[in-house]
Amino acid sequence: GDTKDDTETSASSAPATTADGGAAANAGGEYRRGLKAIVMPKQLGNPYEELEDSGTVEAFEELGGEATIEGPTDAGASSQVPILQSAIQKQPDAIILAANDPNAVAPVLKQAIARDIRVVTQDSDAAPDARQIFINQATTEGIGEALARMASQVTGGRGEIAVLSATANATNQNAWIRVLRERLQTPEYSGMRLVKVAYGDDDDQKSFQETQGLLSAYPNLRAIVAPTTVGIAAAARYLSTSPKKGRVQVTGLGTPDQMRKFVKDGTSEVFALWNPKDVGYLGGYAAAALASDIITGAEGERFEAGRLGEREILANGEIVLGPPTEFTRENIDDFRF
Amino acid sequence: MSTADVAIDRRDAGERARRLSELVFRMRELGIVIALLALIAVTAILEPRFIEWDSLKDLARNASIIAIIAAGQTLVILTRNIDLSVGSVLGLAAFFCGDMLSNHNMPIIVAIALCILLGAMCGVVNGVLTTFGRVPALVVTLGTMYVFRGIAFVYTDGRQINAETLPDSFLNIGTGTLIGIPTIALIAFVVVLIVGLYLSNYRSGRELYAIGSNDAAAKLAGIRVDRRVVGAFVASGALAGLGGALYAARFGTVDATAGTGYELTVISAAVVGGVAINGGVGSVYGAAIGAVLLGCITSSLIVLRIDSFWQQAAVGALLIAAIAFDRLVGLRLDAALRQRSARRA
Amino acid sequence: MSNTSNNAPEGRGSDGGASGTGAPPPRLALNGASKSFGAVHALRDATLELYGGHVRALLGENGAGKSTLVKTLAGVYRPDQGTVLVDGEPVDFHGPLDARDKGIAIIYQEPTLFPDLTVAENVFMGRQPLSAGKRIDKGELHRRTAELFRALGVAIAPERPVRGLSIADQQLVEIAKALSFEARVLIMDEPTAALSGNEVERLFRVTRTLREQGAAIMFISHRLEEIFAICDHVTVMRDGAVTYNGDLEGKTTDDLVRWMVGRDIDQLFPKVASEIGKPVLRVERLTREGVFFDVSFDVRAGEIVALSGLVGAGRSEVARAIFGIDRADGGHVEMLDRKLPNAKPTAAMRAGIGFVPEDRRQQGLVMDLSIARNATMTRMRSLAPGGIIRAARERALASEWATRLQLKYHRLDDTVGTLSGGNQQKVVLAKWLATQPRLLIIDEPTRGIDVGTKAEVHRLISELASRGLAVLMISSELPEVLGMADRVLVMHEGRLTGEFSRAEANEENIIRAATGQKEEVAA
Amino acid sequence: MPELATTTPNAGGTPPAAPARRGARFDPGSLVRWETLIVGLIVVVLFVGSGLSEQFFTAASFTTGSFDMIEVALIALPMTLVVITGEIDLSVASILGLSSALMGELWNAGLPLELIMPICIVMGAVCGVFNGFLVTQVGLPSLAVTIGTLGLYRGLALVILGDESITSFPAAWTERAFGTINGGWFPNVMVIFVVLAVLFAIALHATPFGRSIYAIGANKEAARFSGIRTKRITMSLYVLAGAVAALAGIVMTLRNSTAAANVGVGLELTVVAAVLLGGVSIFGGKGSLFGVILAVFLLGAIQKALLLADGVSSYWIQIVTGTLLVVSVLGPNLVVRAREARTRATRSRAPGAARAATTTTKPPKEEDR
Ligand SMILES: Nc1ncnc2c1ncn2[C@@H]1O[C@H](COP(=O)(O)OP(=O)(O)OP(=O)(O)O)[C@@H](O)[C@H]1O
Ligand SMILES: Nc1ncnc2c1ncn2[C@@H]1O[C@H](COP(=O)(O)OP(=O)(O)OP(=O)(O)O)[C@@H](O)[C@H]1O
Ligand SMILES: [Mg+2]
Ligand SMILES: [Mg+2]
Repeated sequence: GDTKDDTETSASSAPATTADGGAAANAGGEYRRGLKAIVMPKQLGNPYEELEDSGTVEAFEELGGEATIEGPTDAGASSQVPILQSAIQKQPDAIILAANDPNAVAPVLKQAIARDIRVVTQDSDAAPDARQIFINQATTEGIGEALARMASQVTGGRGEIAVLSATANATNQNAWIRVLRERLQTPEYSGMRLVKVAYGDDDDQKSFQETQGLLSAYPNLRAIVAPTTVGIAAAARYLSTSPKKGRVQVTGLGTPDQMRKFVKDGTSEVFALWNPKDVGYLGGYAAAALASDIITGAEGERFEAGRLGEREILANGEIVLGPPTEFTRENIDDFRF
Repeated sequence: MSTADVAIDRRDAGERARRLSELVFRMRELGIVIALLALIAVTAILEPRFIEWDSLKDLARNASIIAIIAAGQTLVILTRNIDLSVGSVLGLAAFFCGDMLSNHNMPIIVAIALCILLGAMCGVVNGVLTTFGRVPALVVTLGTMYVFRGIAFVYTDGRQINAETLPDSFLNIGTGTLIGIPTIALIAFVVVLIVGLYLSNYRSGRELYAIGSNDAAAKLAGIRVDRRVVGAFVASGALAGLGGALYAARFGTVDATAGTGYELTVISAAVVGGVAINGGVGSVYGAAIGAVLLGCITSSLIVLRIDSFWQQAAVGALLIAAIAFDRLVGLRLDAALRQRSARRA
Repeated sequence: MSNTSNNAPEGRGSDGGASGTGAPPPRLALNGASKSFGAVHALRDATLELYGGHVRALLGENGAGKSTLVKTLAGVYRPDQGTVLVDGEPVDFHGPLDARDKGIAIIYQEPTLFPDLTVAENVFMGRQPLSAGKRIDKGELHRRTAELFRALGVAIAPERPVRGLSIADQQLVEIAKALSFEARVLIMDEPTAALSGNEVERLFRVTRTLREQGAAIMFISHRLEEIFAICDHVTVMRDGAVTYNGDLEGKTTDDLVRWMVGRDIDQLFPKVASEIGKPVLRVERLTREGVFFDVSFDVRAGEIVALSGLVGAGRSEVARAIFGIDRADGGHVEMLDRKLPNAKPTAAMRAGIGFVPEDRRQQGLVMDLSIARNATMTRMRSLAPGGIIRAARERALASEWATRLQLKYHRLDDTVGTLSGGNQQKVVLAKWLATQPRLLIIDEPTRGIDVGTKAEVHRLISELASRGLAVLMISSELPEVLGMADRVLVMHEGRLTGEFSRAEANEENIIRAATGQKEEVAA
Repeated sequence: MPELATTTPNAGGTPPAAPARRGARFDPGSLVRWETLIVGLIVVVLFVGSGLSEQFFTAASFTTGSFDMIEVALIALPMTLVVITGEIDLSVASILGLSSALMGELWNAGLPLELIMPICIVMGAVCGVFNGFLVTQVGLPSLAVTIGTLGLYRGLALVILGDESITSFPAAWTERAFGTINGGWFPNVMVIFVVLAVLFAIALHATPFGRSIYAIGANKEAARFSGIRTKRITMSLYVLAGAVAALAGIVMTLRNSTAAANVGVGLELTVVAAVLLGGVSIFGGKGSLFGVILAVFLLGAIQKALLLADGVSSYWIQIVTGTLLVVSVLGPNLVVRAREARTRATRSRAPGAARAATTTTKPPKEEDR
């Protein structure tokens, strides 16, 4: 689009707004066609991320635009930076990314905004003033709540539980765990006690060993809550063949494909996840809307998000996909991803 | 004194030196065994469950894959080469195995065999580049480490293998037991045993030591150095391939990043186990024990509820301690040998 | 064979007359072989024949091409021209293995051992005795090795790792290895270079036995007395070409030397008289556990002190300790009345000590670096006013010493590896003389150096002494010791067992002290 | 392995002349100098890159490209010296991480950056001292040692900072690290590199210190017998490597305005790749700093080209880097092979090795007695 011409920017306010400051140029108007976007996963080859990005790509195809996937080969805090820098050079209309580290990418993203590229984060946020919209798969609150609820469901509301998280400084995992902790203070869940947060580094071997460790270190453990797809799969896999199977339950966030086996064999009664594809899809539409100046990222603005219907921007540029789906033996076969 | 006395004096001097050197060479493994037992003991005292049968089985399982690959790595290191590509080979093979089993429902045996073959082919590349290409092994395998991993990315293309799609009989290899012992550990045991016997009892095995010890002399002794070195790399690759298959069997979930960074763990295991990084010295048993020790450290830190941040530091420190210990023993030996040569007239 | 002029037809004796008559062809022969390394013509149209039941000496200066010839016969090199013949049949060796299969056993000049493996494995590598299922029969392996050593009259434990063996012991292992072949042809490239008298004698005994058994033997050495002791025929080389080929009978040292160097050598040890000054080096009760024990002596300005003894007596180690390469466990070293810190070569250098070590390739030179860089290595600081090295000064210094020592080289930028042994030794000397030392320690100054160069080196040393330099010379060659030294110290098993003035020193009392038969001579 | 040592094509980078046994196989004169080869490669990449994207041949590419490579470039300088002495240091990336972690921790503790940065660099130097001590004093093989400290230092980084990532660094500094010389195309951080590069080049190629480094790499024992302080020099190189790695950690931290324990994981291998690609022999004794700097530039150009090319996934960077690394050494060897095949000199390999065996192969273990 012709957005490339105007270069005056303000890249400091939180959340960052587009060039023409306040009101959207063609609010409620049509999506521009031929938009070019770059989608960046935390790490290439991570199946969850790939699903998400395929959603974004789909969105842009629907809008007659094009989104290309580019990403780092490792999930290191700053490994996205070089790729972002080159992405900026290509002057796309928008960049949609899942940040490995909220701040490591911030300076580059600010540059992008300064170069009048629309920046949307999805699934894992960057510093608010470094992006215009954040697609939250579900509110941090919502997920924390869901984790607590599922934990109490599988433990019958009482006993020791442990968390098996991803890397030690994964933004959203830490946020969810914080909320989970808060919830456990409330009378409703006071029966449960969080004894340990272990980090599997999203590595199978490590997650395995951490699971073993939890099981042998905490004999009275009732449930392992893994808010990461790698962690939950590893925990379930280990538990499914361990004598403790049945006494200890696994729950958390995982993809149906990974977990189907373990839901069916009773290792995990219930776990949850939003549809990653939808996250990406929504991100794609939000980015397109920004790039078409339909929205600026200000609170209260609304836009049509294809099959997801109309969406509204909440405080500091967040858009929430909705409550996560909970998968159980009953419904899991309806989902394939 | 007459030549006769001299001869006698020399004989028992030789005797002493022999006993000493033998002891020292046994100590190479001895030291690490002691370290291992000490670690287990300490952990067990603080947390008795650590030595429950189940938990021991897990320890064995955790070490198995590393031990198998370390066995191959030992062969390579003995020839004063190094194979940094094992981690990538493992990743490639692991996904290949999963892919064959879940998407092409191939017989398990065949799939595993193909994994080994795949690994072996990677080994051939490394070996040929090192010997006939005369490219230092560190350079070659540093390169192929990148390349094989890249190929894995291209091949998997973001897909993932899930336990659900893998046959249970296959998954059981990773988690099940045979006559009460974890199957995967049995496999590792057999592999290590075979490699060990080969190294100590067969000409070609000894020749690997010779090459690592002084490869110019090896050539003059008519040893087919290139052939042997290629052989070592092929074995290392093949075992990494087997490791890949077992990885898939054990974890059920495999994507392109499987086994990233294994190369350093494997080399650490070998070196901790007393395999000299510059060739000619060490045994595959030591390497295997090294693998077990590394696994135990991680587990015991977790069991002892020590912040897992300490784990990496601990492993690093141990590695250094191990080679330092080995070095000191070596110095002792040299000194002793010097003493006796001095006595000869 | 143009230049193999005046020689009587090969091998009278059991093999009958030369080729032509129906006599058996030579076991192993080299015919008109040439071999060059880049610019260097190591072999030119060389021809020689080895007959069963005879020992042939191969003589020649350093760099004459002896080792190259050996390696050609061994299949290590393939000649650029010419052929190798076994039993008269031309063969084309594709590597050492082929030669070995033809029953050719070689002792190479550089030891080719596996330090990490046991002595027994070193001897039988690749040919270990096998038991059922192709497994190695360790018992048998050690038994056979022990046998070999018994034949050689040495007792090195077969199960002992080679690492840590003295050079002498290593050489003996090499010999055992060669003998283990029951070879039809045995070629020995300077096997005695590091051996002591009785060890050499044992080697000769074994060699003679082999000759009786009809093996064809070739023997290389720079010690002519050894040649006369054991050889029937002799081949002399100069600059890669054969200059004499025939019987040894009736030949004198002078003949051989003339063929080797192409001129007569007036006198081997041109000792220049020089007046002795006051002590420069004083060694006080120096001790290194297990190697040598309270060694005390001094060296005066203008004096050449020889440190004699059998190989393995610990002389080199004393020198290393004085220069600070090894740490001394007791005692101390004084240079010009100032105590030297323990184990600090740099301090020793600054105090005015120069050290020419015994092993040129390993310790004396950096083979991959140029002649110039090696020659100036000890003087880099002075070449670099303000920390930046001036290339001009470097060249100047290097070429100055090259000419002073009459170094034979192509370009100063060639790597020292291209020089022959003798000239390499000169570079080492240059490197140390360039530091204008007050004391020069020379370990085996002429080990593996040919007669011609030897004389030069000796002349140089005594010349330096006459100019007031103090010299500590370690040598295993008695003639050299007697010819050069003002004073002779003798070591035995790490202890000083004798001290003799030039006047009282003679073969007999030195040997007695060296073998420990005479206790603490008045010192 | 010795015969490899004698055949690495890196003779090109060797002042002053190639050894005889190499001479016996090929004279470097007839082979283009190694640096020239790399320059050629760079030119090729520049052309191809411009073909792939019009964005490639721009100042912006240089600016961002230097940001991508700056840490590698910095660490490659001391690493070159280390490798020329025949040693290696794989712990640099972990020191970088440790420095970043320490920086974050101290900043949390409220120290001023002006004080923190020197502390970090000293810390890096101390890490280097530890490496150097184990290698020179205890006499352990550097590969094993630094694989160990690679784990150790990274572990300490995690212990210090754990899961946190500190980000509240003052804009003044982060802007500086992220900025360019008066807003132009030349990044400020590159100034550090240029200065260091010049210093290192002089030290290596024109001073007794540098000469000693080559001597040590070619034959440690002979160097010691010539009164060169082999241990002290090796030690000093590890200290340099540690300090520069820590400096790189500071740069990276400010550049991303993020201090985290896990930054720069795996960087060490990229650095080593750059050094080897630069024509330094892994066996020591040969190589030039200039070649390495060119190699870093080459890697940066390739990475940039692939990133800018549309639809080229970034794991191709790995594939290309890996292949290049191998081919860079393999190619010349094949040339040599071909030439040998023609001459009958083929057989002269063994002695080269035989002699190398006494010099280039692993140093006799007694040496540290
Ligand atoms: N390569 C070696 N490795 C280990 N120890 C050695 C080695 N060479 C010599 N030694 C030891 O050092 C001591 C003296 O050795 P060396 O043979 O150098 O003495 P030497 O009197 O200098 O004899 P020479 O100088 O004639 O060789 C002996 O105890 C010997 O065992
Ligand atoms: N591999 C090689 N590469 C280059 N030049 C070599 C090589 N081997 C030998 N030369 C050269 O060939 C010539 C003959 O060397 P050779 O070793 O045969 O001499 P030699 O008679 O054995 O001397 P010495 O008595 O010192 O052993 C010397 O000038 C030597 O420098
Ligand atoms: Mg010779
Ligand atoms: Mg000596």
